Amino acid sequence: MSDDAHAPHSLFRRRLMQGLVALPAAAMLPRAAWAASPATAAVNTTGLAVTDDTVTVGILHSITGTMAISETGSVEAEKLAIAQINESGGVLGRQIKIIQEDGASDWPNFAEKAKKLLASDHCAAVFGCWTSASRKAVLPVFEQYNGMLYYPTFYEGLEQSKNVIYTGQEATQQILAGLDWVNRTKGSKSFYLLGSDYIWPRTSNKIARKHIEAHLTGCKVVGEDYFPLGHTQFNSVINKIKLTKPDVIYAIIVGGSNVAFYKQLNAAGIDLSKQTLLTISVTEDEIVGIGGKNIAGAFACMKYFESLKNPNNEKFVPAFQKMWGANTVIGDVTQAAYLGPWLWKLTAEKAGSFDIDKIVAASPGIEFKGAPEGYVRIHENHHLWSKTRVGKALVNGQYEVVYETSDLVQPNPFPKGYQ
Amino acid sequence: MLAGYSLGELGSIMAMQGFAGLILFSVFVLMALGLAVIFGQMGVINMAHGEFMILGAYVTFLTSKLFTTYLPQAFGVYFFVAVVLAFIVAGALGMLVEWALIRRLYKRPLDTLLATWGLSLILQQVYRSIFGAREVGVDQPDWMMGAMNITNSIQIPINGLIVMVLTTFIAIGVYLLIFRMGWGKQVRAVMANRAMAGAVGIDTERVDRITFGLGCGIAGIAGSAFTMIGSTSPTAGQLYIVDTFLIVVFGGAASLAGTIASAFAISQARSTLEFFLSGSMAQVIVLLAVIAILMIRPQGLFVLKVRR
Amino acid sequence: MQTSTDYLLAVEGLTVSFDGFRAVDDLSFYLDRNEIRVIIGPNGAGKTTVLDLICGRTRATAGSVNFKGHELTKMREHEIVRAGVGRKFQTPSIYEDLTVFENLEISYPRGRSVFGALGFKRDAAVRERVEQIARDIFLADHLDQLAEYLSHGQKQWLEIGMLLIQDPALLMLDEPVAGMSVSERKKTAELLHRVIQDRSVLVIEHDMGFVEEIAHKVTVLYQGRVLSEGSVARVKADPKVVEVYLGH
Amino acid sequence: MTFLTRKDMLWFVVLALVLLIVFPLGLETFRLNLFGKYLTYGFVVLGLVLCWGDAGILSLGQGVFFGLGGYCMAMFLKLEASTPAATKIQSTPGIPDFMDWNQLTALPAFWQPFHSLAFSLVAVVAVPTLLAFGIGLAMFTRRVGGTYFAIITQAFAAILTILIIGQQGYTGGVNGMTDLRTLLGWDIRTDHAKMILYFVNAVLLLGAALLSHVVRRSKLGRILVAMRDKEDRVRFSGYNVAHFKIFVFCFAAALAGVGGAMFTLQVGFMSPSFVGIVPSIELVIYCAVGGRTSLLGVIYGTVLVCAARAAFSEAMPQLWLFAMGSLFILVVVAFPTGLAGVYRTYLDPRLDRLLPWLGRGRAPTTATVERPMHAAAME
Repeated sequence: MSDDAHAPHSLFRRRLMQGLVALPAAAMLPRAAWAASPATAAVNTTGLAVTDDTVTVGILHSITGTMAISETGSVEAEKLAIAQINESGGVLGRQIKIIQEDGASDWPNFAEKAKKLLASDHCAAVFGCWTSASRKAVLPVFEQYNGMLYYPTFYEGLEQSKNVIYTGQEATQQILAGLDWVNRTKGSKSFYLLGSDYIWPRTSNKIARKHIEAHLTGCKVVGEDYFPLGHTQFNSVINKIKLTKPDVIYAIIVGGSNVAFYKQLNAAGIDLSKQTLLTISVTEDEIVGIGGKNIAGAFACMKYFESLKNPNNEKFVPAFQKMWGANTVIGDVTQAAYLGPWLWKLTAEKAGSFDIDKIVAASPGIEFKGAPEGYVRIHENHHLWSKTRVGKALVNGQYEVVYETSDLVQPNPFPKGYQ
Repeated sequence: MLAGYSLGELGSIMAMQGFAGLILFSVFVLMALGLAVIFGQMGVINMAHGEFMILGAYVTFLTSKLFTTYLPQAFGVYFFVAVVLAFIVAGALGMLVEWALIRRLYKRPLDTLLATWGLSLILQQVYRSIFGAREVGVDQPDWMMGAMNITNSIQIPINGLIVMVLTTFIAIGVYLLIFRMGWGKQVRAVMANRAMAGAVGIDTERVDRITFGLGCGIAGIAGSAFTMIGSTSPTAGQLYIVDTFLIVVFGGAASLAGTIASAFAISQARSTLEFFLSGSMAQVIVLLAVIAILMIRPQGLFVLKVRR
Repeated sequence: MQTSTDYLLAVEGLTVSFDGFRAVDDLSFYLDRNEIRVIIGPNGAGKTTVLDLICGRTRATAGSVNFKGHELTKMREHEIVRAGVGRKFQTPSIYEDLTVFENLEISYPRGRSVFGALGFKRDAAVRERVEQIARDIFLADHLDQLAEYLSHGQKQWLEIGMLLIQDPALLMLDEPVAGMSVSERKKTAELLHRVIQDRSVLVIEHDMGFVEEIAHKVTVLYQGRVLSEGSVARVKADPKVVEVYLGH
Repeated sequence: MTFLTRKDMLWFVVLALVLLIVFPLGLETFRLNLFGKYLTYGFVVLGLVLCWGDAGILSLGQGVFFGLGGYCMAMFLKLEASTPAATKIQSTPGIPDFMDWNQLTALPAFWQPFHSLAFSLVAVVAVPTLLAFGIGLAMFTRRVGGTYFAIITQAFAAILTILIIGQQGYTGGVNGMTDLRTLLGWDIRTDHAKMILYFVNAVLLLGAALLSHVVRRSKLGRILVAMRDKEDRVRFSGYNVAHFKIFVFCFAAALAGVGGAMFTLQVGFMSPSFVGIVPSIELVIYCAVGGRTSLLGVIYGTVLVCAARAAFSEAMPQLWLFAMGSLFILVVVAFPTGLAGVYRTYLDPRLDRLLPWLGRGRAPTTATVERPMHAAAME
């Protein structure tokens, strides 16, 4: 699946398009005409749900159950992207039709619905899953039925599948730059690691600990604690933090626990303008529940913040809020979910086909210049090259970007020395 | 882990840790009081108890929005209005549910469990349809946030204090109502012998309905208080339900004192263990200990027979 | 003076207190083989509690209950039953969801362990015994009927039948004729006369006519203690008894 | 004593036809696989019929036993999938991937026996049964019952979930054990394999239903019902009530374990989402919808509710929760005897009139006197 094999082809296509656009006569044609919907038999040789003017994709997220809190934003972003793509002429001249399924926050149910989307509905691509557990549950299904999954969440890494494009960050992309930054700018030496008790926080903290102990000179971890998902009482651990006085609280708490944690942190008199707190799990979405006042001053390490200043984002945010309400906020995962349909469209057009194997082959090297986070590119390991940014939480629930890596950070799902 | 700290530091931490235990204790009592009334006095297993709490939280959310829009100058006191509203709304819904559902099931306590589980699914979806699947943020007035500095090194959370005060008031209220004003006697009479209670002039239906409403209303107040320390989302109520039931069962269902004693024991154990162990292990150990004790002394803790 | 082991049942110093209230207080009495003893006493005298203590339903605070050399206060309920003590409850206690046949069959003293019950065969001996008992308790025509649909009197009979099928050495009956119609009562008296042959019986009963008919001896309980004991005539003449019980 | 009445026989054959012929012919492969998954819950609800319907012991922790059975199977499959060749990119090849991620460098001792299929198959039944025995011994000899038992089993479900998620190095954590591939070299992921597994599952389920029927038809079955009605009377008829409760609780747990193992085989992974409180309650509800005292009713009920859920949630997920919630309430309040009750009240009498020969299977003597739920016993 190296990029080179297809380079001549795509170069040819690009030249051809430039040539066509340059022709005055071509400019008069309706847009769809030059995208020239190729014959269905040509773009679909494996029995996907593609007709002469439509192509069917699946959206698979939890819209009921506990995970609906987090996954709603992803559904909204994917629907926005698809609507925009359809407006601009669709993919290979075909309008995208959506079949939406509810994972219902239940992993076996995700597998069941994934199977339905692939085996029964023959979706050309599926945008979905949020938790690692749901992705792990559907992965064998996608491999067996040879489907294509665009997965939006930042996650622990340690995985790479031919049938998945990971549009969120794997752990090292999100962790290392943030730790370096806090060590460099704040001179922080001691870290207290916190997390919800499941694989993503534990793996992320493991990577963070290795980095702190092996790569940041003179730095140490002074405490590490995990809480069951849904835990709501943090006063004891807050006392422990007070006792150990770490320079940085490194918090990877998820879901409803977040709200409890920050409210209780604030109430315990820990002032985040004095005590450095770095999180990789609180996006703008979570701040709505936590309340800006409770978390103002905390730092988050993400690749995207709603407040990013760039032309793409300045179009994306109003479009999103026009579609889903002026008060809707956009978090890191929501933006990553928005990338999925676009990346798939670009890949299909580069491959000139919806066939899964051709999409897989064409994926490495796909560039999306219109991403709200800025330019991204698909790596050969199916993750994205993207920048890492640090934001400071403000009272109004937004993040102010205080740092941004100068280059794209390479995705490294199996980081040597961190395992 | 306590090596290398000065006595003063340790003293402050101990004080704050003791206070953390007290806050957890208040939270547990508040969670369990409503259920103690419903399960303890009436023998009904209300699996939708958590959803009634979240109803209180949503009422508080709406009240805060109303105050921000129409009475911003009085925002500082909106919380007290919200508590009262939460009690009324959750209590009213509770009475409605009793009338429509629970009264048909008094002879089948295990079936109330299933029916109220169905109710909890419906309520969750109602919240989701009205307020959206995401969490809502409930703003607090500034005076309710942050900590009170007792000394330089001892800080006491203000919201914890408010929960404690609220819990004390409600516990006293329930105590007076159930044990001092004869209401409890009527409830117990109805439970012991419905026909006889009716014959001696007790309006049994009214007693049932008001008792259930009262329990749900208290759940509403608990939900309102929890907006200060926890999350408000359609499914947040589920987080509380196992803990709440265990506290009530551990205490011995009928006695208010038992509920309070069990909340105290569980909260202190959990808060202490969490300080020395990780949160997950602390929770497992406490749950196992509670079950073990229940096995050793069921007769001492189960003081009340469920209505059959 | 006989030693306690000569009696079928020797109750000595039996005491039980609930939260400090002594429902049965230092109670002693002795029951001979083939004796029919009736316990009477005003409400709350502790009559039912005495039966509960003997059959193990309530644990004694102090004292002993000796039955054929077994110390019942240390045994579990089912062991007491297997030792030969049968007990009928005040309200008919039968299995309403099962048929009369099945009610009797469950009481048949065989296959009482889990795997014994699993391998239990309804053979000719079982059927014969069930049918025989059913005739005794006037229910031979009702074997296939659900117990739920029996009349109150028939339910009482069925419960008595469930005891008889175990052929207990000591039969304890708690108000066997309470709440019956006149004709039912007559039949029940007839039934009891038959079943109390060849065994010792401990009966709680209020109905003095019935008591006089069957009792060999009467024990009067008052506030958990023995107030008086002896033949019906003697007890009826006892001024203490007249005062607290018969006279009101 | 006839073991099956003619009517029992008829309905049992009908179920066998539905499971073995109608479903396989009428459903596409992937739907059939889904139905296979639903049928694994059938094992749990059969156990609930005896435990809850007959003996009146409501356990809200059946998911625990289902999960344990599933995990035992998954451990074997995971070991088979974790050959040194397949895991050579790990720091320690030859151990399951999640152990490697959690810095385990050797297979824990309690995993070792799961290299053996025979041991694993025994464990599928034995582990849930032993846990049930322990819980039952502690609870029932202390006479904890009714609502208290229900709440305590629920607490067990909570504890086990926290433990499995917390000890992820040994259990795979919240993700569970995923990426299971072969059973003794036979690829369980192909459509063909799934078809075969479906039939194995269906036959096992029919066998489990027959076994449950045998237990219910024995005197033990009648003692369970008697215990539900009048526990004291049973005790004072010379039975050790606790032993019977322990037995039926263990029986239900063993069945649930088999169901869990079949679930793992057909779905290809096992995760703690099955051990928790919510699925345990849902299983009870399936049982209630089918009719808690009818072995065949609960199987139909389970398949029906699961299929309805899939259909509804494909169309309108919001509506589904309302529908499910209302269904629970409706069944509990208006039809406590569930589908089987509806059958008994409306269909059975007509059937008797239409097909009188069916009734003849029941001899009029006391020998085959049946329980009130006799019609339900196998319908």
